[in-house]
Amino acid sequence: MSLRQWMRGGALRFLMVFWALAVLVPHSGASAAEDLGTLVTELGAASLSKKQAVVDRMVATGAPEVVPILEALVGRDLYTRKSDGVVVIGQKTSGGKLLLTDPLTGSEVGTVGSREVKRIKTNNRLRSSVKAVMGTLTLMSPDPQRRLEAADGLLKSSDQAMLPLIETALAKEADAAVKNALQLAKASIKLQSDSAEERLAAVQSLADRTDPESRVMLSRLLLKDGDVWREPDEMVRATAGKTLASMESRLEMWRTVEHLYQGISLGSVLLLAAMGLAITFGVMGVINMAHGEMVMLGAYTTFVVQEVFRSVAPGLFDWSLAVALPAAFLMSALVGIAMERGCIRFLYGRPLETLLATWGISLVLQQTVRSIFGPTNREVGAPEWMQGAMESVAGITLTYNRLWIILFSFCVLGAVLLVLKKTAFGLQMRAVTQNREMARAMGIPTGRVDAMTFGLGSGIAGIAGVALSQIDNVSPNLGQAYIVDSFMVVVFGGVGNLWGAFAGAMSLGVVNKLLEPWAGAVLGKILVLVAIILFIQKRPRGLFALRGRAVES
Amino acid sequence: MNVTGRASYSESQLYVDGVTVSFDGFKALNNLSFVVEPGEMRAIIGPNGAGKTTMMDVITGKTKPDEGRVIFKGDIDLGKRDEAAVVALGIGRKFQRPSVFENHSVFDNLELAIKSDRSTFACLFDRLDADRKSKIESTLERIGLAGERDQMAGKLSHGQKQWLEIGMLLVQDPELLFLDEPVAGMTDAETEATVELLRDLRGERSIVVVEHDMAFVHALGVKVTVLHEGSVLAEGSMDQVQNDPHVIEVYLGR
Amino acid sequence: MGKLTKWKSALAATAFGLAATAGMGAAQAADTIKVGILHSLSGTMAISETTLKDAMLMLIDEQNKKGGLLGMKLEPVVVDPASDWPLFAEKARELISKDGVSVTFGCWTSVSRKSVLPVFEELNGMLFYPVQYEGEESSRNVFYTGAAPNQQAVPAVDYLLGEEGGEAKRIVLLGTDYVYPRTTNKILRSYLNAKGIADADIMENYTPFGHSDWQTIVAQVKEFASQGKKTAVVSTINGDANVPFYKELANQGIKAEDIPVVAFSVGEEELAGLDAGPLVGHLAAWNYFMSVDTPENDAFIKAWHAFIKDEKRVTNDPMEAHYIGFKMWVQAVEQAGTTDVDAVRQAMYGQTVKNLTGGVAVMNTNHHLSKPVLIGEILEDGQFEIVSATDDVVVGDAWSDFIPESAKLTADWTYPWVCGNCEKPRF
Amino acid sequence: MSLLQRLYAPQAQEPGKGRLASAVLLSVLAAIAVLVPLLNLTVPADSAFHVPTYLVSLLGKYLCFAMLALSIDLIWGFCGILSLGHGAFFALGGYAMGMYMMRQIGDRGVYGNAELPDFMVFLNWKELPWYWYGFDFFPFAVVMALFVPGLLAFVFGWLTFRSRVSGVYLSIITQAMTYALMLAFFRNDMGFGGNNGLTDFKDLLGFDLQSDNTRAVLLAATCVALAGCYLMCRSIVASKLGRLITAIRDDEARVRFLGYRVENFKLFVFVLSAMIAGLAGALYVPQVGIINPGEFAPANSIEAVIWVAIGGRGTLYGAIAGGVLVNYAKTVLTGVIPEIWLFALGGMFIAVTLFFPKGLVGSLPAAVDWVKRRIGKRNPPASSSLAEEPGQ
Repeated sequence: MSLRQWMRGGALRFLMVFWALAVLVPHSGASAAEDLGTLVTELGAASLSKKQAVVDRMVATGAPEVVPILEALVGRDLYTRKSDGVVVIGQKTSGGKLLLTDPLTGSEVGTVGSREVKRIKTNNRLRSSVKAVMGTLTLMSPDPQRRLEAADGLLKSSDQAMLPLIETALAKEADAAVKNALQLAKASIKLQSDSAEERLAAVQSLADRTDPESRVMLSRLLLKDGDVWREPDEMVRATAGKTLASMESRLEMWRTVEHLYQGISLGSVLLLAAMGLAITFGVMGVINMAHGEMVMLGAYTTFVVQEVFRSVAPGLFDWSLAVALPAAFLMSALVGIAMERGCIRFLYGRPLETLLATWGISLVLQQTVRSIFGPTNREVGAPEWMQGAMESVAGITLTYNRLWIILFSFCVLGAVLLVLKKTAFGLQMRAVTQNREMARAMGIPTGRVDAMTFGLGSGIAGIAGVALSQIDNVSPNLGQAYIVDSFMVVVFGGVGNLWGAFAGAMSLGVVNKLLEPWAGAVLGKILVLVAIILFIQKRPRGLFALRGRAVES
Repeated sequence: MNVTGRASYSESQLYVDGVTVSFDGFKALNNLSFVVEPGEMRAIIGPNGAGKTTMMDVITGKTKPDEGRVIFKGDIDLGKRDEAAVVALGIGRKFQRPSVFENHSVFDNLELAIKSDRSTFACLFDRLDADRKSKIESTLERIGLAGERDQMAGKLSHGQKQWLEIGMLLVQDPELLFLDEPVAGMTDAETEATVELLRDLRGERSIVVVEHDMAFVHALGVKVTVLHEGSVLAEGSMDQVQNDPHVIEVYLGR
Repeated sequence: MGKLTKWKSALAATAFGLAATAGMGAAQAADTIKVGILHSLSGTMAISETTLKDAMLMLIDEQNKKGGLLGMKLEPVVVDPASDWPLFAEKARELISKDGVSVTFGCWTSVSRKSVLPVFEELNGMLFYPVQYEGEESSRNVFYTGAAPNQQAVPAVDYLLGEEGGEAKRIVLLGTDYVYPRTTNKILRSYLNAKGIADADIMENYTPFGHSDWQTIVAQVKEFASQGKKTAVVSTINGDANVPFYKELANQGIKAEDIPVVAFSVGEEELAGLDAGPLVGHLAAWNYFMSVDTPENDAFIKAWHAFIKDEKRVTNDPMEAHYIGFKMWVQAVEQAGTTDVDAVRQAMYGQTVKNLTGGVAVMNTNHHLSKPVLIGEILEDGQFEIVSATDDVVVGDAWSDFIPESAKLTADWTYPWVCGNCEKPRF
Repeated sequence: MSLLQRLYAPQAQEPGKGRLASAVLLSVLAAIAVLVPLLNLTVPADSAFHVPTYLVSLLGKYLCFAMLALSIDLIWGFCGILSLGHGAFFALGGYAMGMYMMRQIGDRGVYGNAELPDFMVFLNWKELPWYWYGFDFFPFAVVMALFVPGLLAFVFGWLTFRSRVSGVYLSIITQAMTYALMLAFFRNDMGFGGNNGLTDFKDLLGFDLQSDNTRAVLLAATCVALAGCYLMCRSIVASKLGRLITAIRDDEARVRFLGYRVENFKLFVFVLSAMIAGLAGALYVPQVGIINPGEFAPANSIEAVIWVAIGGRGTLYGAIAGGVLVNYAKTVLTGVIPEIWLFALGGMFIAVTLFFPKGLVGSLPAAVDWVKRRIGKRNPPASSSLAEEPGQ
């Protein structure tokens, strides 16, 4: 339901909007309502700094048509036609053209190319204030998302006159997030009250929170303009200071949680990148320098799959990753199998030579991708459910894409473990890597198992590429960025052990993130590398090394 | 079966006292104790996994014991020393798999092994003197490889490699020699020659032979220690241990 | 084999080796004018520089269609310095000494420019450097067609501090740890101090190249912004690190209306690599935006699409810099009637070329351009909407007024100064 | 007996081909050291025999890379330690020399500050950090170019070899070492010029770096240093210590049970190898005119290992040939086929691994034998094996 439809929905709503508009603009009573048409034309011609005043005057007319016009302005859909200077609303059509409608009547007035009209410019400040105005108009919208935006707008404008509206809305509101935002807006408005008691009460109402917005409000009270306190009452200041301090101390704990989360998230990225390597390098002993390129191929496969979705079924775009996953696995696995059959199988028992050959392969793969897709970054979109973040009440942010990647990496780990432990292929694979001769004697097709194992490792790298495309560049250099880290994880965890890779990735991720706020990103990383070097002295075979005679020989 | 008493430990060549080693909970050696007398030749037998190799690892400084001590020549504790220090004390070890330097000539193998200053810079400027050279030549005769003097060690037959390795130990002049399966993979004739060689060495130095080949151990005709699950199961002459019910159970039973 | 034969074979090998390498110094054809293109086509910088190589090929192609220059065809000589800085120097020397190019267009990173600088000065070559940079340099042999800090960073901060930009009172300076961000931020800090913003209200943070995990830093920015004062971010984050940075920014819900980010290294090309939807409203400062609506720009974009055979490819600021630089060089060569470096250099001063964004760019005697400064907000489609533009062109400063050691220096390569870094004229 | 005498003393280890290759190599180096400067400086530029300055500095660069390859071959080919971090030693040597040349600029920098290098001036450094002291003196800088890489190798090796870290574990942590150093040197706070590194050098020992004379002398010096290092490596390889490190490569446990402290021998060779790499870096920087943290990149070290493999490891001269060959190919390919040269280079790496496992130069003796057999020479070749066959 668009705002326009909703606006036209009934007289009651109309009245409400009118009332909102009336209270919103205190100076509206000063002059008689102006002609909206003139104002719209004026809006089109005004310079950026003058537009605010025009918008205020438009609101003052109280005409219901103002809302769709402002909505178009904020959405950057408002244009002036170059030929005659008329202001129109433009909607993109599938052909790249613009369908123009008259802002006052809503009737269509033709279709033009994008160079024939000129967009009416807005900037952050203007949009911010227009959104605040619109907030009051959409507070009763049935869509919780719109109500949330409205509440945020109210918080920004923090207008005393809105208080009754907020109280009414609060009483009816069921959605927790909207309620939360409304309470904030209420506190914010009350903090501007003339009565020190009300301000004190507002400060106290914030005591249980730790979110950034309430901290901004409280900190503001403690600021000075020149020599004058912004908050004149000392009692209110003292309470605000105390409340803020207790917020900070509670936040300290949450920050540790946040750092841990970030560490686990970094760890899961490392785990994804390293897991394939734990198989090709750890289990098969191939120093696979082209591992990063397998990851890159996975990311590019995602790009291609999404391109197909964009052109064939844009409505199903949110499902593109579900298709990209198996596609990326297959793509990388096939390239991996081709690599193994074409080159690496001649080099078993000469691990250092595999380094040389796979380095060559990685150069070739990079250049191939560069030739096909060009050297620039490619856009890989995020499906709806991976965008945004979960804002906890405590004020820490858990982004959805990272949350999914953590879950995803655990799933992949579980799946790989299952394949290795529970399937016939896994059994054969372990047999071949432990004793090739014996395995062959028992009739296991060692060549095929080698190829499949390498394919599995590469395929997992491809899957990692799908995940990495959500947080990093999709460029021919993508793989290079992860190869050193991947080797660190595998070696730190203990070669040939998936749990080692898991423990290695997680501990490196968490340590890195705990160090970062204290030492900075660069120094933190250096410290982690030095720690790895020292750790290997203590446990020359990594974290999860098997100890004993058999392993050493 | 009781372990040789404390009385002999001060003048013993080697005294292993209650050594325990475990790998991730698995006890490879379990309170192992035995004594080797000076000049004695001893055979140690035991099924796979009895702890023979781990025992040698502990004595030669590769593995540190979790419990117990290893005393050399009555008063030297080997438990705190690394391989090089143990070798410097006069203990030599031949591996189960013949390990010689395959990319070096037979002569070079012996030259690298012969008793000399082991420090880095001494090696950089070392030149072979006449004494050492003649010692190498005589050892070559003794192990029957004089004819292969300048051949790459990698080109030797399996048995020849075993002998070369024994030769490499001999030029070190050790007081105590550990030989891990010295006749594994040898033809009968080669085995016989090896028995001759070892008999010849008898009395010169203490020798511990770890072996699977019962006929060979019989032929040596020396005191035998039987290991099982990391401790001594039986000790005595070959005939004695062969008739020991525990040994029979371990080797034949189950 | 006797001793004699041994020596013979040794000599033969030597001779062969020399012949093989000497063969590289092949004779030069005289019927074309060679133009060197020194941009990385592989390695980390290929992502940005390959486009510039293509842009140069297009410009040369167009010029040839117009009949070339001085009655000769222009011949592009493309080499790949592979994002390897010493290799830049080697390739520069190869272009000048071996290929005999008359002019070179190239480099992106400061370090690559620093690497080739001695070569151009030694061999008296001519380099056009098209990227915004930290300033603090003026070489007789380099023309800087990108923005100096006063043509990009300072106007951008002015905007943020001004009413239109939201009157920011706290500034976060985020950058990749190398010379350009360090210098720019140093200039900005002293500029902000002069504008009354205390050091306590400035946060500075540096990350390594290609930094991909921005969780902590974005959270820190949020935290810094929650102290009650309007906060804005000035980003000098370089290349590869931008995509993960903006993705994290979007996901942590930082909206441009709350904490605007103004970037100096993010243009159309970088935005093409990500979904710009959540970034709408964040800012960039450049001398050129693809969205600028002028006939020159339309023609340029059309030509570019025709040349690259891809309607989706974007144009960006360094491409315009090459466009201006190349046009100026062509005009200077025509004026001088020769491609001789010294003559062309003299003819370069005061050359004017119509900007693609309107107005006229002038080459100054400090080898920097006068260009307009534009500030744009990111749109949904990865383009920019200009929200502020300087009224007139801004003269590029080689030496910043906000660094004490540098403020006293003057760059002027005409008489009587003839110097890139002097406190008083040479003559 | 001196080291040099011993070099030519017959050894069981040394089949004739090694000596021939040495002779060829040394004469080529001598010829380059004498002829190239001569042809560059005395022959007029329009003569067919003129060697352009461009080639002089290119050759100098190749030879420095060859020296780096030599140092890697010593440790990898003979001692079996695959270091993927040798670029770090090379870069450290380069930085030492760069710091000296930085100090030589004096007040000729853009800010005219005699006390501080330019990058410190514009980053507001107040005084020279202590670790820059002494770099005004050439001998000190040269000593540091050897000492700092040596010290790093000593500390790193002492820790690592004592804990018996070996094989791929060692390779990967050497990579961690150079990666950490790269990140550290990228930091502007370190005081080494950050990403831009050290550049804008003016002169070396008072000689203008941009003059042809200086370039010629630098090239000759590089030839001499490379020849010297080659001879030294060769005599070490031929000594008892050399045979011992080969033995360590082939069977470390056996050497240990012969009573040698393996870690000390490894440490010796590692430190020596690092110092050669440092020297190579120190000679490299004045010839290319820049040193920056990019030299620490793990990829650079891996590439250097590849030069050795391409040339043929365990032969010393093969490594030198590989270093020159691959870099020459890179020069040519990036100029001739700039868009697709990576295909060619990558393809070359793969092909050499598959078809010439002993490397190009390492396979030469076998190829010569094969040709000889085809021609049907009357006398069969004395030895068909390689000079030093690498083990597993």
